[in-house]
Amino acid sequence: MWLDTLALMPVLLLVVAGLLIIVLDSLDNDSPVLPWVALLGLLGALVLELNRLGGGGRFLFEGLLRVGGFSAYVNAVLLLGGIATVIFCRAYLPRIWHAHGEVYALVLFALVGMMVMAASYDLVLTFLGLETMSVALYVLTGLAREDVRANEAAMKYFLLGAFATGFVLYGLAFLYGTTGTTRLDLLPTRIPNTPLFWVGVGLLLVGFLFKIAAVPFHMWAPDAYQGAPTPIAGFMATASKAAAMSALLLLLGHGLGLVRPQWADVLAVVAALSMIVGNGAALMQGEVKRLLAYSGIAHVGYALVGIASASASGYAGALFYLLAYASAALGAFGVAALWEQRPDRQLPAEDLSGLGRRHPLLGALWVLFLLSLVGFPPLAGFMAKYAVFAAAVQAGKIWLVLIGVITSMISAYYYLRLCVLIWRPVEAHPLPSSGQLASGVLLLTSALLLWLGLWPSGVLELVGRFFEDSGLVLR
Amino acid sequence: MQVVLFGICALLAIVGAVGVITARNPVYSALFLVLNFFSLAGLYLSLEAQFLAVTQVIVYAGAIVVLFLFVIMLLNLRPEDLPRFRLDRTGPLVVLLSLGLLLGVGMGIWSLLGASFPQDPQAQAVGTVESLGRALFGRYLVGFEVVAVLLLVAMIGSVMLAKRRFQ
Amino acid sequence: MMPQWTPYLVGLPLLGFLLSGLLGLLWPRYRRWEIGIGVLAVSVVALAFLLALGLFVGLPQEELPLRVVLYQWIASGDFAAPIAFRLDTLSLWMTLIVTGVGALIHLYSIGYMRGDAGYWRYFAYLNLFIAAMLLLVLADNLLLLFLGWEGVGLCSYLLIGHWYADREKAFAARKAFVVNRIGDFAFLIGLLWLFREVGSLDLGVVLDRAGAIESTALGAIGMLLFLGATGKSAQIPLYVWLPDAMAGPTPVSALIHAATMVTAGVYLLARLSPLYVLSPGVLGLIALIGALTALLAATMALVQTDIKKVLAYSTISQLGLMFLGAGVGAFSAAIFHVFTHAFSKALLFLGAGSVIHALEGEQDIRRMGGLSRHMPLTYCTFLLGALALAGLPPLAGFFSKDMMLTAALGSGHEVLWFLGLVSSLLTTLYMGRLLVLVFHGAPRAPAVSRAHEAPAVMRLPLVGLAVGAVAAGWIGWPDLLGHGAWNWIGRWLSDSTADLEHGLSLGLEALSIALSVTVAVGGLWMAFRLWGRAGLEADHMLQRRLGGLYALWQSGYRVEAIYERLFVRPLLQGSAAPLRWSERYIAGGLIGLASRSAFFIGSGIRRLQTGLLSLYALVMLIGALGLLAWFLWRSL
Amino acid sequence: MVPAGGYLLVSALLFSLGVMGVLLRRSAIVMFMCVEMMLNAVNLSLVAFSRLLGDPTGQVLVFFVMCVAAAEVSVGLALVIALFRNRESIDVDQIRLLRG
Repeated sequence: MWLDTLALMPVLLLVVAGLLIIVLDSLDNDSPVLPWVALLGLLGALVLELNRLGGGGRFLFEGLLRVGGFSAYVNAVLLLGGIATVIFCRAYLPRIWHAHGEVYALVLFALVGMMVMAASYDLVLTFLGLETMSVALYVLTGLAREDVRANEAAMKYFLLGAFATGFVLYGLAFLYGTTGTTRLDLLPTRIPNTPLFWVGVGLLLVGFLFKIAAVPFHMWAPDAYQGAPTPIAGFMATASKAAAMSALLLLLGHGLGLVRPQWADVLAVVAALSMIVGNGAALMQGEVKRLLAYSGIAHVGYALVGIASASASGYAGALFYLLAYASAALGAFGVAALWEQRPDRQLPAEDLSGLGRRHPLLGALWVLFLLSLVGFPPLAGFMAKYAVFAAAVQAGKIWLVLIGVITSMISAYYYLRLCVLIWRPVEAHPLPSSGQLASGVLLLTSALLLWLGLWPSGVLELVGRFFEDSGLVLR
Repeated sequence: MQVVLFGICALLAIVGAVGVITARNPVYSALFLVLNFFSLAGLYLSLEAQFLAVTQVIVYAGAIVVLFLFVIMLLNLRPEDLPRFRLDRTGPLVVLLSLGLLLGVGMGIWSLLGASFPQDPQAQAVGTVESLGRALFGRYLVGFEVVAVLLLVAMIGSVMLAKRRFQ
Repeated sequence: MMPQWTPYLVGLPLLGFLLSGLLGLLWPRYRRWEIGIGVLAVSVVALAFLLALGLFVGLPQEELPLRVVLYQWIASGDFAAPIAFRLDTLSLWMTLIVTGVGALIHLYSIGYMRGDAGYWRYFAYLNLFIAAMLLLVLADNLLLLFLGWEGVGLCSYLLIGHWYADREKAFAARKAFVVNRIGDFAFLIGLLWLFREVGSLDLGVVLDRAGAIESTALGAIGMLLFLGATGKSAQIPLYVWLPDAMAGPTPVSALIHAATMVTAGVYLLARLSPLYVLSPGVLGLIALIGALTALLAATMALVQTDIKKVLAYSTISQLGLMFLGAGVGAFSAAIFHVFTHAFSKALLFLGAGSVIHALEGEQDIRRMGGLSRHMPLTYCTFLLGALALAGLPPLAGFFSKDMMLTAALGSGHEVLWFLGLVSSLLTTLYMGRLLVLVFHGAPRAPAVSRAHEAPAVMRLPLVGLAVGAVAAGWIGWPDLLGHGAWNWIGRWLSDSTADLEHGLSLGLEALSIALSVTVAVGGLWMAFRLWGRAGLEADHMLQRRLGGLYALWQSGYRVEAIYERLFVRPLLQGSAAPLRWSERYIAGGLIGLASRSAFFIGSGIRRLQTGLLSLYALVMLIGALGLLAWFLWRSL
Repeated sequence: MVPAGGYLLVSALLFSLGVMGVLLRRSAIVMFMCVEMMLNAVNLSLVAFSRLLGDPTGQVLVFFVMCVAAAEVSVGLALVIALFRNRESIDVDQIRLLRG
């Protein structure tokens, strides 16, 4: 028991750091030390997770959780998102007069929920992780409580999220009722062929697809991102999607891996819809955060192409895609957060004019992030798309790949518009806040994009090792 | 005995639910909600889940609905300036879709319709405090801790969102 | 010279890009230090050229092809894509063209771009372009080739939009990019399909196993890759971007849109020629498209008034001839034409650049004339380039064009041969017209009298290219002379390309050559007679005589307008204005449909996203019911 | 003795009523009550399954759901209060600044 608890050290570290922040905050309100405490916890957890990245997974607490391997990889992605979010928040929040210490604690607690999701082999625990993450995100979305937009965004996210929770729970109930277990490690041997079981699977999917903002459960995302503080929007777009996606992968790939034909097609349809709707809507979008939200919906579609391939290489591709997308999207949201300066926290595309002239480095990084989102070689986005598409081709889902390629070609149109816009010779305002540390994070993520694009073998091999060819998450 | 309890409680629960969605005044909605929750507690009792029945009354009826009522009073929501019921264009569609949901789930349940509950003492003892406690603090100890974090988050969050002090 | 040096061919220009880019971005003072930037950019390309030359001289032909692996790019599961380069006669030859012409144009740019605000950016992109183009040419893996393919497209986009402050130019850049993406999309699908059939994208494996692919799949793959080539090489139906691409600086037009990038399509066909010769139907279509493009573009070039647009349409036409050559199985002849055309067309563009430079930005040939007196060197070199392009023996263009035309005749495509001949005639006409209207006659604008020769750094490349335009053809004499013994280039390239044999009797070949020569001489004579005497009046006379046809030519067969209607205004017009079947036919419904439906979907979604919470919940419920119905249906 | 199907059907009916309420009502607070009703309906199913299987996991989950519901209620009502302070209304049809 004790050893098992020790193995949960990264999560515990975050909890402790969060509690410490709350205590410190009550002693010295909104102290500038708090983000550093959060960063310390996050870095510690990241080191621990990276340390056990290579090894296989290990079950804890009688098969309740599994750490190392798959979960270590996902957790590393999540922690990366957390670190970037904390640093961007540190630069951004004082500008909107909301540099509350509690924010950092909430980010950490949200991460606790996410990391539990990525490690959980019991749907009960997955549900609890999901809720912990969600509740923290509802609050963070509505952070700027004196602003009607923030209220609206949080309200929509919250009500729809709670609505989705209802579905997820109902599905879980049916799964439990028909198989007699909520354990993912026992599920493969107990799959009955009753309609009720499949009703349960369908309802369960609603909740997960809602959290990753896949069509048709995506409509909250643009509104919520637009109203949320920009770094938090980046957090939602990357970390929460990664967590929910990994939980989905565990459920479908591991729990339901033996009955792949039953769910693969429907997931392919969802993926296709997401790619079409996400890119189509982004095409006509003028607000940068909304545009990134729609682009995020489209990217979920691409990642789902990997899962819909229902093969080891597809799952590996999806995992690789999560990292590639998270790095690029964190960067894009980070630049948006640093540059945004309107009091109503909006960022119309025209506001980007002149960014490149005023801050060439920031401009160049922005272009790099967007190009990776387009899927331009040799950046990570290209490699990620290639990985999922190749898996889908092998799975015989050529039509899905066709849609994927067409939509990503279309997506070039709106990304490039944003790339060109920033170099317009317009007199632009200086950066509203100094963001040396934030620029460092941006440089780091861009280096990651290049690295993943040029030397992807290491990571591809790593994620490939998590899965066996039977399609079950085993190692 | 069980049949009677089930019949009454199920009926009351449904009446409560219909009441919640039809009442004009949110206070009435909240009171119908209490009715719904109480009758569910009764249903739990009929399923020999005594611990949950008690918790249901304490948590839902005692805490949650009171919180609802408290907020309704705080905001001083009066029935007349409340948004009305939406039975305009989408109304029929919504009813239809909800019935579709019921139908879909019902089709799933069909196969389990006649399943009767096991009557051995072991199965009957599932709902006791002891049995639940073993599961909760055994296998699901980690879950219990996660819930602790969740409640902490909710506490911090609601204070942040609702406290008076504005800059 | 060791083949291990190959990666440096790509690495040197890449290094130049990184240095210029980073220094310029991070150190504002560097941006003004033009000599440093220019010398750096030119020297990396020149070094690459020397390296290529060393490889060319140092590697005996028998040792080729060689495979140089740099490192394993992707190795996951059953799919591996190494970063590997393929050194064979074809890639080595293309490398020489790219680096040689590239170095000269870099040199020219030093003078041409002087004082430009984006000097450092320009050279950084130009270096990046060379790197990407070399990657495209040298790649041993089709995925890597695609990387280069995308890279050159990106650089082209960046350089066309170099003066992005000008909205029209930025738009031209975007247009080029979007049209290219359509081709790239087909290319990528083709690659994925090929991967599915063969299980690898390594060139060696693909070419070896091409015979094992089932013929319909092979045909479809060939068609998709060809569609990609039409995008990059500006062929029907995707040629519309090239004339607009002239918005970029003139050296860019010379390098990217005449000498190198646009020939990537031809290179692709030659590279995959063992695959293409297995599907004669696709080859026939390629030849047909090529011939039609050559003819149409030549007619359009005849009536343009912008000096660069004339050259742009001329490039499209010449590329069409190359596709014709490739389509009739004369791949090495097509590459030969890439080689000679690179010299003559780059020379013409740089000459045009000098003219534009001297006239302070004037591009309209109606306001030129009589420049030969003020710019003698430019005139002489431009004349050589024009004559070479027109196919006057013994200048370079004659040999390569003739090689393709005789191949067309020999392989039994008499009609296409005739079309090629007609477009050759048109070529002589429009080149003659351009030459006369720009350099001869009386000045038609005051600026002409102030014109002066360009600085030495710009004159030197002109001379260098002129030498090439004259002599480049002498490595490939027709079979008629020396019975193929003097056709060195054919023997060199045929190691890498799968040329189709064609038996053409010496008599017919002689006839073909004689006709070509007659056409060239006669056409030039006609042009000089027509425009030399009447000047601009000749245009007006043609306009009167030909009436509607002329107008149709001038508007580029209204294809632009049709595309505009299908591309740009689909929403404004909707389906209210039914398109005439002919227009729809020309435009190729697929392209329009794709973009139209994209915008349609986009606006539809926006309308659905009303901000109404209940609607969002409703959509969720519908989605949930959809999932439920699906699973119930599957399980019942 | 009432069979398990009876409980499950009641639960399905309550769930559907909750869904209907969420979609029909315009007041944020009543919508939220309907969500709570949905969760309760699920709880009923869970207890019934737990009893049917003779396994406590379902009831543990119900206990967790109660905690989750409590957490959601506190955050949700805080959001309602924040919204009401700014808008003097909790009609969800009125809040549509964010769209498109």
